[in-house]
Amino acid sequence: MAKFQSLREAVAENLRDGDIVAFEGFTHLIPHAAAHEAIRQGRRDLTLIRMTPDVIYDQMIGMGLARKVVFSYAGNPGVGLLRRMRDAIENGWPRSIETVEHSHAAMANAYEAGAAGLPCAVFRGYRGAGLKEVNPEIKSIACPFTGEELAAVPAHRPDVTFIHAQKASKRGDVLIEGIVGVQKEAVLAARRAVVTVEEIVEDFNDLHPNLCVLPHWTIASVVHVPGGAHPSYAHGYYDRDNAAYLEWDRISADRELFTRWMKENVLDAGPEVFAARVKGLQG
Amino acid sequence: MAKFQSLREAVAENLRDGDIVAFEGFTHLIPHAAAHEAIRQGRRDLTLIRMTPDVIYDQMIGMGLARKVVFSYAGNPGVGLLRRMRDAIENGWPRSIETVEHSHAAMANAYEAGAAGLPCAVFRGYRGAGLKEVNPEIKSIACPFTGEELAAVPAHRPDVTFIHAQKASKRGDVLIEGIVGVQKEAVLAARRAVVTVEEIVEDFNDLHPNLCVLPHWTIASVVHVPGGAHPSYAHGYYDRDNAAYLEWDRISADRELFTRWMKENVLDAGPEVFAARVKGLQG
Amino acid sequence: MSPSDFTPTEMMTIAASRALSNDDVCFVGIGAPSAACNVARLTHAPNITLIYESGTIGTAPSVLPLSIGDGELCETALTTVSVPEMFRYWLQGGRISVGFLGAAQLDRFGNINTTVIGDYRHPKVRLPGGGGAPEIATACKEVFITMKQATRGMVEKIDFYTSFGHGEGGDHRKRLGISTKGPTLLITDLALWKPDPHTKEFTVVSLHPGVSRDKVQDTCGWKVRFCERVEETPPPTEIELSTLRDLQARTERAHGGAKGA
Amino acid sequence: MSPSDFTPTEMMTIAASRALSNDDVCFVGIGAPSAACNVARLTHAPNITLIYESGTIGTAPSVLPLSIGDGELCETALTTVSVPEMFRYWLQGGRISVGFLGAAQLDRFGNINTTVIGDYRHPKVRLPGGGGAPEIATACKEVFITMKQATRGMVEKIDFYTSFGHGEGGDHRKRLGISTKGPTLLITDLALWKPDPHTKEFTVVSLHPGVSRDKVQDTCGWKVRFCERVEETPPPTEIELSTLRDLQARTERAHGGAKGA
Repeated sequence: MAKFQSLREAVAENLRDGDIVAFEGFTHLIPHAAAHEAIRQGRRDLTLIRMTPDVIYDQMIGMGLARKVVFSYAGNPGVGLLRRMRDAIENGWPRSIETVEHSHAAMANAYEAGAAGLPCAVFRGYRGAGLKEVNPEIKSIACPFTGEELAAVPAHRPDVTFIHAQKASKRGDVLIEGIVGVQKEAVLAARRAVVTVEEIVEDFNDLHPNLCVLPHWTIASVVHVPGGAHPSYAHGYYDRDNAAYLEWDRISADRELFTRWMKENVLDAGPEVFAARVKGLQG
Repeated sequence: MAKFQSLREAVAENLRDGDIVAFEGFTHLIPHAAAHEAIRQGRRDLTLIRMTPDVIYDQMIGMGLARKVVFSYAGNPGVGLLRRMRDAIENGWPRSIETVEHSHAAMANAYEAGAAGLPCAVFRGYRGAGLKEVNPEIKSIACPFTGEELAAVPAHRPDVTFIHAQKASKRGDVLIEGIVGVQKEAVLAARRAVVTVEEIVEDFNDLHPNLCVLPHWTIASVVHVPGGAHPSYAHGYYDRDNAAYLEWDRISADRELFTRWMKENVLDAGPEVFAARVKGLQG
Repeated sequence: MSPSDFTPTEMMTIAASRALSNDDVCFVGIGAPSAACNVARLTHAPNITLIYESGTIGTAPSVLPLSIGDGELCETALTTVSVPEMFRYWLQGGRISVGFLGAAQLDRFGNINTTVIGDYRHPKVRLPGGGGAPEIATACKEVFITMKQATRGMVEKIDFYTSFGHGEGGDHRKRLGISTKGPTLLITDLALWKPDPHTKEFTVVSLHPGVSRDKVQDTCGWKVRFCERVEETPPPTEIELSTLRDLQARTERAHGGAKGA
Repeated sequence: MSPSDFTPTEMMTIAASRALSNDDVCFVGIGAPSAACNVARLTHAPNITLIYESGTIGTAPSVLPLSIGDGELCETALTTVSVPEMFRYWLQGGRISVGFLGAAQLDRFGNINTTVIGDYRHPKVRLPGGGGAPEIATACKEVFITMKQATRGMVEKIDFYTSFGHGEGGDHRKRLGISTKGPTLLITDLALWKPDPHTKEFTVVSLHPGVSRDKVQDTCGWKVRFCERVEETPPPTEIELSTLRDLQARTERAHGGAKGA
């Protein structure tokens, strides 16, 4: 049953050192505010799962929160590489991290299998691909009817998943609209789920019946954080802040500049700053 | 690319003797008009796939179209048994039929696997269930990570799927709303798909982005048949005609009465009669 | 009407409704008494989540549905998902606390047959089949069974294992790797039954008002066991009875004579 | 501006757009030139279906997206599905006719590396990785590859098999049980390449206007084969060029300096 909490409470109660955690969002509704709170609370030895680790995982890795990253595409969307993640992989700064690399199809299927309560995902994938050789978590399984070799990967079962969504009802039900990505699966696959939302509305009585809705009893905590996806966007609320993504390429290129930026904009800030950051971006 | 055709043309072009065919609809949007056209065209030796064979399969079986039925629940919804299907199974009238019986979970997963282009579906099912012993198409597969035994069934890959939907756009895209059942999966799993619709609208430009929509290039034929789901219902158009379901229990109880009813209401009728049948049922 | 006059079926439905709580996520499968689930929702468990396998999550119908896919289930639901999603994410995903099953044939260990009477290949009677039951029986955290007592229904040996209860009893579920509790409650028109903690055989724990042990035995095909202290089921309250009767009256008006499932 | 002055990159994008038709269902993966796909849509293929792996089906953006999940892709799409559905029903389901891939490293058989430069465990450069490419390369009916020629990109041997093209050539795909065609076209800023029917090695079939064979060889890390009758790529037409330039101008205005993906 969803609790309505402050972001500090929600992260403190649901994210522990050593947890396997997913902060999901496929280029849209990326939970920046929640990731920043995790950084402020200084969690350690996290295993970070994400199809597209982008700026937030670059920040968490650069601040030394991560022990391991499970991913399928590590880029700054539309801009380039993730320089903090590269620095950790190539030079072990601020600490070395383990990586488990998959394809998007494998990651999406692994979340789907987790949501479906299965131990593994079965799909047609990795044929001729090099990841099979370097990732021992990629196995194969034979169709008992045709004999076809299919790929199998372990289901994702995060200890906790963080997502950002447009709306919650007063009961704690959550609505995700637009590019819904893997968020529903990431929430249902997790033991605990924390959702930051743009808005809390009275009820969902007038919604179309077939939208992407998560019932309150699938969610541990709902937090009202307007602008919480900045600099990514929230369909219906504000646009992507592209300048911030371009700026990140510059900030993340230098360890000291990165460290200074994180202190000013994350460690010494709070969730309340996000609302102001999206002011100019409302459509 | 979807063609707009008459129901006669659509059935003649897409349904052949001996085909594996699914007329899907989970208590809602059941394609009665399409099934009646198949009966009028006298197709033979069909393998009928359906989670819930109800009145339409009772009618097709009673008229001798079916060689085999693949199903998970054979009842007249809210009323009782399927008397024509029982007569075929218990007494071989008008011909004996083969049955392949699954659980709902297996059937839903088999459609999902068909839509996903997989040879089989893998799920946690049939544990301790008797169907495992009588249906050789139920096998098991071991998770390569945990060793857990999971159930496996062949994917459904119908030659053709028939569904009824609320709307098509002039381009042939199809919208299904409300209880969407397994129709999207049944269409995507099939080689060919025929969709009867209540209404043809100019375009889908104003739809919410996350609805259940099938692009025109996944559909062979779109047919405008108002009332085509009667006596089942079409969310937003007309209610279920419960009296007709109760009446079916009486009609189907007697071979001669059944045969007479089918001649009057199906063989000697056409798709145009359906519009009138739902007149009194519009909300 | 006064609560003193109620039918055994009404007692059964109301007793079943009492077993459900506000926090339950209840999977109302085909043949299951959605009457009981909706009486619970309309009385002591207003926040109960009712899920029908047609894909409707958190539904609140004003009348009893005729089928598990009636339009009102969707119109009053929080959301409606596809049937594959329902079975994969919600049932198999372990989200359901209580699965409610009915039975044509039931044995003392809560194994259910709704498939055939007689031999599977040459059935005396071909019943509708299992629908969602095989996986409801193993994926829900626990299973409640409800049926009217009759010797042809409550039998020594069922003709077909449509869904698995406690199998041969004892730890049979565990031996099959099934981690859920399985049948924890049987609600009939005469009594409440719970599985013996060890043998897992259904044992009468409470007799409905005015029901004798002989009556229970006469309508059951196996030798009935009674627990040490058999209680008497409290009779329906005014509110329970009027809620049920109003619901059924609304249903009759809406569906013209049909009782609803 | 006149069509006579155009950049090699513009020629590459326009040549790629010409390879797409109205009936194509095109999967525009990360790093793929959605510029080419959208120029095709805005010129000779108005009914082409563009799918981005973020779940947007039948999208028609007025400006080039910065990421494969920009809001406008959803706003202009016929429908937007979840990412698991995109990869299961639409890509794996065999619904995509053309998959468009870019490459950091490419070999003569259309095998692509976008994962690492150097050793996987101790990379010289850690690249973003494959994203959707491993399955795009095997599930789409055919694959088009586009990249600017450079000896460090078009190499004798790639450091990592991010996605499989024709492997070691010949029937290597068939030997792995892959039934799709794989790479059928390579569009660079200098030429059009097609796999040899037998060896499956990419062979130059057309040189862009003003490009010499030496130029092609000088910018390619393997010994280039030219087909018997090498054609000259028709230069961009007025309409192709103005469509591309207008699209890029709109994109710059919309995204403030960013080029778009």
